[in-house]
Amino acid sequence: MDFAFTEEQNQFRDVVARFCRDKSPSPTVRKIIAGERGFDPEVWQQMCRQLGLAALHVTEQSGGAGFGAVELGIVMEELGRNLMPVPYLSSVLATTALAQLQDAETRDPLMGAISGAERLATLVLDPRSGDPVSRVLTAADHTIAGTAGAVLDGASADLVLAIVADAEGYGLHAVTAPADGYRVRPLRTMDGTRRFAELRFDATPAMRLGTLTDTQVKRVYDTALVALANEMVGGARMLLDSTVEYAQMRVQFGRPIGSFQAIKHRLADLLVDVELATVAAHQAAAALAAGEDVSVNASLAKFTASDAYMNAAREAIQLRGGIGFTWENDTHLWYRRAKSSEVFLGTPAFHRERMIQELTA
Amino acid sequence: MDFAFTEEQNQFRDVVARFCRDKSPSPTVRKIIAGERGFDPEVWQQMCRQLGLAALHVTEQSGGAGFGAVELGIVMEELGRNLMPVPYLSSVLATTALAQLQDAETRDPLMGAISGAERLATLVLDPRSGDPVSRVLTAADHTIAGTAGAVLDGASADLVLAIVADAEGYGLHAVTAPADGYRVRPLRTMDGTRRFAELRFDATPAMRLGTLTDTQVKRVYDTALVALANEMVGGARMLLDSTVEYAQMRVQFGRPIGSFQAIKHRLADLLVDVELATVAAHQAAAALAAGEDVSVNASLAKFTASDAYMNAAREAIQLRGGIGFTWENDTHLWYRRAKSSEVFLGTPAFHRERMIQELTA
Amino acid sequence: MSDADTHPIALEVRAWLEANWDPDLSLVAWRDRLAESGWGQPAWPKEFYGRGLSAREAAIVQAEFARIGAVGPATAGPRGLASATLLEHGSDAQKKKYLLGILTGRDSWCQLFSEPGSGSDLAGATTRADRDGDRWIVNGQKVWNTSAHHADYGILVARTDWDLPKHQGLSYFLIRMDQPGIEVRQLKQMNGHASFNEVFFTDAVVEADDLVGELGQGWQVALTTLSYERSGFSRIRGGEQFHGRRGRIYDEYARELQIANEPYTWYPQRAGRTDLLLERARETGAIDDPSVRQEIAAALALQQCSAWFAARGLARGPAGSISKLAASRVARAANRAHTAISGIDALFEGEDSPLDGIIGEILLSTPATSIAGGTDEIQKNIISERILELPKETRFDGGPFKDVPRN
Amino acid sequence: MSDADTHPIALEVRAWLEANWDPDLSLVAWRDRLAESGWGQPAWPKEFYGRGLSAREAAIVQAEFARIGAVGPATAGPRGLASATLLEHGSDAQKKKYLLGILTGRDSWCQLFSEPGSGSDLAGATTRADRDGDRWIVNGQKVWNTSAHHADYGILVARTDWDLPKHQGLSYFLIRMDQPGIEVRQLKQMNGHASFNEVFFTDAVVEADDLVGELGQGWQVALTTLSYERSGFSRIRGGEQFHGRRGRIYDEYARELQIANEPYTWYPQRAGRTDLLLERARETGAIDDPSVRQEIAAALALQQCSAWFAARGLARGPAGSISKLAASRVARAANRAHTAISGIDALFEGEDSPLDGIIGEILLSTPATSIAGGTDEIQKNIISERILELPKETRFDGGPFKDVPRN
Repeated sequence: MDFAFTEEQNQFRDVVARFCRDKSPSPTVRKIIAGERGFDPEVWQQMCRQLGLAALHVTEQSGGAGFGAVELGIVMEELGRNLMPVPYLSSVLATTALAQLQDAETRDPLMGAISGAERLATLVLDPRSGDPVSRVLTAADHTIAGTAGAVLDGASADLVLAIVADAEGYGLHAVTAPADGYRVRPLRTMDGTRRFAELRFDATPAMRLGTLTDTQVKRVYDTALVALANEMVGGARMLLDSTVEYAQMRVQFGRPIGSFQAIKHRLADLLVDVELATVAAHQAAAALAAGEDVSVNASLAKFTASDAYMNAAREAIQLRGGIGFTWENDTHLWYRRAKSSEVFLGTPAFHRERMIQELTA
Repeated sequence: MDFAFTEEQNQFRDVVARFCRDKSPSPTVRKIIAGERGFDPEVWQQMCRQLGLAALHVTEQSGGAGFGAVELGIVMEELGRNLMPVPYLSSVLATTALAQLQDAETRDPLMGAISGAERLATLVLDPRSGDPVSRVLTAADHTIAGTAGAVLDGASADLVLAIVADAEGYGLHAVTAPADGYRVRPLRTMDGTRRFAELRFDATPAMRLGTLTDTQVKRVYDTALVALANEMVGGARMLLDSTVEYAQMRVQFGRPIGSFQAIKHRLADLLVDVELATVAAHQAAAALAAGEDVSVNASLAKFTASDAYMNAAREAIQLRGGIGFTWENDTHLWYRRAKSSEVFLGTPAFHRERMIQELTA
Repeated sequence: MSDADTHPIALEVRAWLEANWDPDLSLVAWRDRLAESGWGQPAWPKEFYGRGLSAREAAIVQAEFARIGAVGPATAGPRGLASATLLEHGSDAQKKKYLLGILTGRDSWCQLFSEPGSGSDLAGATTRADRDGDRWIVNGQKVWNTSAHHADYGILVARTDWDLPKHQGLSYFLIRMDQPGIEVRQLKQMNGHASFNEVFFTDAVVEADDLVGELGQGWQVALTTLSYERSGFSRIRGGEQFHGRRGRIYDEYARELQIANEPYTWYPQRAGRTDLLLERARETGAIDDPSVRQEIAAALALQQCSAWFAARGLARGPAGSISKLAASRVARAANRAHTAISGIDALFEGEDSPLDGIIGEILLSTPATSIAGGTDEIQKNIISERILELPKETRFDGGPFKDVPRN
Repeated sequence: MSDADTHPIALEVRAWLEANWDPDLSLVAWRDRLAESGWGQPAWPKEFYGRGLSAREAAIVQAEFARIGAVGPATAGPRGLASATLLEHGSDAQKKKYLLGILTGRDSWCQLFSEPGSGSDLAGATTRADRDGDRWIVNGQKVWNTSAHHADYGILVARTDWDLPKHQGLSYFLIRMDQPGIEVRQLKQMNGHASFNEVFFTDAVVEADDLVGELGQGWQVALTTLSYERSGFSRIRGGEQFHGRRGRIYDEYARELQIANEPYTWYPQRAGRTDLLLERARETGAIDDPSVRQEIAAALALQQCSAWFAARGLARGPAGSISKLAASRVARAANRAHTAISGIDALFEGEDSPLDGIIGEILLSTPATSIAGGTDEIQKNIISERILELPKETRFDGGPFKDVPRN
C-alpha cells in the first residue's frame, strides 16, 4: 500500500500546526497543567467551532465533517508535537462510537452538540487495555451502574458514553451529566496534559442509543489506537528536533556536544526510531481512512510509536544532562506525556501480543 | 555474599589457561571442527590423566578430585576463552549425576573410569530446556527405550546416563556402548566445537544405578547451567579483548577505529556486559560450591552470560567490518559457539521465566 | 496505458520487434540485432548502440519488449555499472570498444574498488598504478569483488599519485582480467558461501588508453559508479517475467541469470526472513510461548515499517541510510526471533536442519546486513551530518596520502 | 575482635567515654568535648582536634563509640568534603578557623563547583574571582548545590586567570554564604523535589586568607574534593544504629540527620526500587503476565549483578564507572518493569497512587541515575580510555581559556 499526503492535507496540517503553536506555547501548557480543568474552554471552542475539528474524521452522512482518518492523524500529530491540552481524543472516541449508529435521529443531534462544543463527550474504556467494551458497568431499565476507573476527560465531560454487552449485543449508552447517582472523582496524574476521572454510576439514568457489532467496537478501538499513535509521533519528532538543536548549540570541552560521535550516532538511531514510527502511524491512518481492517497495523503503530516516544524522551533528558532533569526545562512535560501515552490504551507488550493474535486469528 | 578467588585458585587457573592456550590454537580448533570426532583424544586423555579435570568438582567421598564448583567454573571459563573442543561438559554432567548416588560400590568404579578417560560419559538432557529428566525415554526390565535428541557428545560417549522417572522416583540408568538396540546418529551443527547426536534405544540393556531426589536432579541441572555460564563468560571476554585490540590497531580515515567515540562507547558498554556476566557466573559457582540452592542464580547467570556473549559476538563481527564476516577470520567460530550456547540448556527467555518461578516458588 | 499504446515510439518498436524478434536465436545473435538497431538500449546515444531517447520513451520501449516477452540487453551487475560510468566519463574510443560487449553480454565485468585496508574508507585505496611508457603497471590487492573469477574486464580504482591528498591521487582504469599479473581467489564468508573474490595484482598491465576520465580524477568517476550502485542500478532481476516461455534464447538467458545470481542465493536469509516467522512458530509450537510472540511481533513490525518507509520513496539520498539502518534492525530482530522459535534445532545442518538449512543460514548471515554496502557506522555518520546537520568529524587524513597513517 | 577489645587505644577511649559521655548533653556541648579531647576525629592531627592516630586505630575508637552508642562528630555531606580538603591543602590558619565548626556541626557547608555552562566539563567553570586589594570579588553562577540555602560556608572553584589554559586558571576558595552578594534559589527537579540550589554571585566577597592552596592550583585541590566525593566519603548515614536510644543528644542528632538527608528522600526511587517489583507484581496480578515476568527478571538480574560487582570491591578507580553504568541499566530496567507492572495506575498521584506515590516517583526519578555524579557518556569515556586503553578524544579546549568556545 502506497501512501502520500495530498496537497490539501498538507495545507490542512499547516493550519492546524499554526493554531497549535499559537495556542499552546509552553507557559500556557504549564498554566493548564497547574489548573483544575485541564484545558482552556475558549481554545477548545475555537477548535470545534472555527476549525471544526471535533467530528472531523466522521463521514458527513454520520454527522461528521466528512474528512478521513488521515486528517484525524494530522490533528493528533500536531497536538502531540505541541503538547496541546484539549479534550480532543475523548471527543474522537465519542464521535467514533456515535458514528457507528444507523439511526440518524438518535445520532445526529448528539454529534452536532459535540462538534459544536455544546457538549463535551467521552467514552468509557477499560483502563488497562483501552477496550471500549466496559467489563465493570451493567445496564438495566434505562440506567447504568458500576464504577469506571480512569475515564479520559471524565471530569470535564457532560456526555458520557459507555458500551455495555447485553442480550442484544454491545449496547451504546449515554449519560448526560448532571444525573442522579452520578459521581465524578478526578484522578491526579503525573501528566497534567491528559486528565482522567473515576466515574460512579448508581442506577444512573442512561439512554440506550443503539447496538454495535463486534466489528464496530473494534473499529472504535482501532481508531483510538491510530489517533494516539499519530499523537505520539508528533511528540517524538518534537523531542528529536529540539534535542538535535540543543546538541548543535550546547558547548562542552570547547566543542558542540553534537560533534561527539557517540552523540551523533545516538541521534541518528533516534531519527530511525522516529521515522519508522511515523510511517507506521501514517500508514495506519491511511488504512483506516480506506476502510480496511487495521487491527494489526493499529497495534503495530501503537507500540512502535510508544517505544520511539519513550526513547526520544529518555534521550532528550540524557543529552541535556542535569538541565534536562530540572522542572524549569520543558523536556519533562513531554517525558510525562510519553509515559502516559505508553500505558494508556494498553502497554507496548499488550499490543505486541494483540498484533500476533490478530495475525493468527 | 562476598567472594574472591584464593591464591590457589588463581594458580590453578594459570595452569588450566596455559594448557588450553597450548592445546587449542585456532588452526587446531579448525582442524577439529572439520573432523569427524570433534576432539583430539590425546589432549582429552592429558586433560583427564595429567590435569585430573574430569571429575574435578566432585567431592573425594563421591569419587571425584575433591575440588569445588569454583574450580569447575575456572576450567569452563578457560575452555570457553580458547574455544577448546573437548567432551568436558558431558563428563561433568555424568560425574555430577553419579555423585548424587549414595552407593559407593556402584558409583566409584564408573567415576574412576570417567576421570581416567577410560570411559567417555554423557547424560541425556531434554534438548529444549536441558532438564536432566528425560521425558521421552522409558525404562523397564533392565532396559531403556526411546529416542533422545541432541545428546551432548552422544556420538563419542560409550557410557550414556539417563534419568527416567519411575515409581520409585528419578531412576539413574547407565547404558554401556556398544549395546543391543543402541543406535547413534551424529547431528551436524553450525558449531563444530560442540557435538550432539541422536541416540536410539530399542530395548537396550541398561543398569539402574540408583534413585535421585528432586533436589538432586535440580542440582545436576544447576551445575550444568553454572558450568555453561562460566564457559560463556570466558568466550565473551576473549571476544571483548580481541575486539579492543583490533580497534586499537585497525586504521581507517587516518586514525585507529578505536579512536572514534561511537566505537569507544560501544566497547565500554560491552565491557559492562562482560563484567556483570562474569560476576554472575562466578557468584553462581561460589554458591554452588557452598552447597546453597542456586537455581535462581544459575538461571540468572545462564541468561546474563548468554546475552553478553551474543552481544560480544555481534559487536566483534560488526567492528571488524567485512573482515569479520569472512570464514578465514576466527571471529565466527566464537559467534557460532555463542549461538550454540544461547540455545543449549534453554534460551535466555526460558531462564528469565525460570528465575521468576524459582523466586516465587 | 492507452497513451503508451499509441505512442509513435511504441508503434515503431512494435513493428521492429515483429520483424526481428525470434526466440530461437542465440542470445548473442539477438543482442547483436539490438545493438545494431539501437532498440536494446534506446536511451544510449545514437552513436553508441542506442537511439538517444528520453527515459520516458525508453520505458515505452521496455514495455513493448515485456509485452511480447522479448529478452533485453545484458545490463545487470558490474556490467551495468561499467556501462553507466563509461557513458558518463569514458572517451569515445572506450565506448566504441567496450559498450557492445557489455550490451550483448559477450564480456563479463567486475568491480575492483574495496581493499583489505580500506573497507569503510574506500578513498584510502593503496593499490598502485605506475606509469611505464604507454601503459600502467598495477600492484596491490582488491577484495569483495563479485564475479571476478569469471570476468573479462574490471573497473579499477588505483593510486597514481602519493603526494596528493587521498581523494586527489586516485585514477580510474579499465583492466583486462585474463593476464598473468592478476590472480583471483575465492573468498569464503562465515556462512560458508563464497560469493566474493580477492584479486591480487603483481605487475599487472593497463593500457594507457584505458584510463577513464582525467588522471587524478578517479574518485569523481568512482562516485558515479557508487551512486549507480547505491540506487540499486546493478540489482539483478530474477527473470520471472519469462516464466513458462520456450525457446533457445530463454534457456541461454536463464543460464546467464543463474551465473549472475549465484553469489546472492543467501541474501534473503541475510535480511532475516521475517516471512518465515509465523510459519516456523506454528510448526514448532513456539507460537504458544508468549515471550516468543513478543519477539515475533517486534521483528514483523520492524520489517513492516521498513517496507513502508522504502515504498514511500523516502529512501533516496541520505535517507537511504535510514533504510539501511532499518534493514539492520530487521535482520537483528529476525535473528533473535528465529533463535527463540527454533531453540536448539536452529543449530542443525543437513538432514536434521529446520527448513532445509534456511534457519541456520539466517543466523549465520544476518551479521552481514549491517556491514555490506556501507557499515551501520558509516550510515550513522551520513545521517547525523547530512540530515541532522550535526558537525562533521574532524579529519585526520588530510595532506599528502603517503603521510596518512594506515594499516 | 578480642585484639581490638584489649588494644591500649580501646582501653583509653573506653575510659574517656565512661568519664565524659552523657546522652543528656546538647549535641554541640558534647562535640566540644570531642574536639577538645581529640577523640571525635582521632585520625586528624593533634594540633587540630585529633590525636594523629592511624586509620586502623581510628576504627577501634569508632567501634568503642558504637558499643556504648556515643554520637560522633558531624562528618557527612559537604562538611566532610570541606574538612578532608582542608586537611590536605589548607593553611594552618584555615584549619584552626574552620575545622572546629565542622567537627561540632555548628557550621554547615555547601559545595560550589558545577555551573550551568559546565556540567560534564567541571574545569570549564566561568565564575570569576578578581583580586581587589586583600580580598577577591566573585561574580557568576553555580548550580546543583545541595544545602546551599542553609549553609554557612561554601567551597568554591572560580576562575582567576583567563589567559591560561582552562585547568590552570582556576583557584579554590572558602566563602561565607551569608552576605549580600550571594543569592540562593531552590532548584526544582522534574520529579517535583527541590534538592538543589542555584547560587548567584554578584560582587560577593572572599577574604584573601580564604584561598586554599596556591593561586591557579584550584583544579588540583578540587580533584581532592572530587575523589573524596566519588569514594562515597560524603554519603550520609541513616543513624539507624541509635534506634531506640533516648536522650537529648539523640533527638538533636536525629534532627541534624533529617536536615542533611532531606534532599535525598527520592534517591531510592531514582535507583529504580527493584525491591518492590515482585511485591507489586503480586499485588496487581501482573505476576501472571509472562512478558512482565521477563521484564522483572531482567531488572532483578541487573540489580543482583550490580550489587555483586560492588560487593567484590571491584568498583574502585575507573572500575567505579562500570558500577555507575550498571546502576543506570538497573534504573532503566526497573522503570520498564514498574511501568509494565502498574500500567495506567503508574500515572496516578495522591490518594489514587500505587504505594503512596512511590511508583510514580520511580518513573520520574530514574532518568537522573545516568546523569547525576557524571553522565553515562563521561563514564564511557573513562572506561574506554583508562580501562580499555583506547585513544583519547582530541582536545578542542587547549590554549588560553578566554579563546575556548563555550556557551
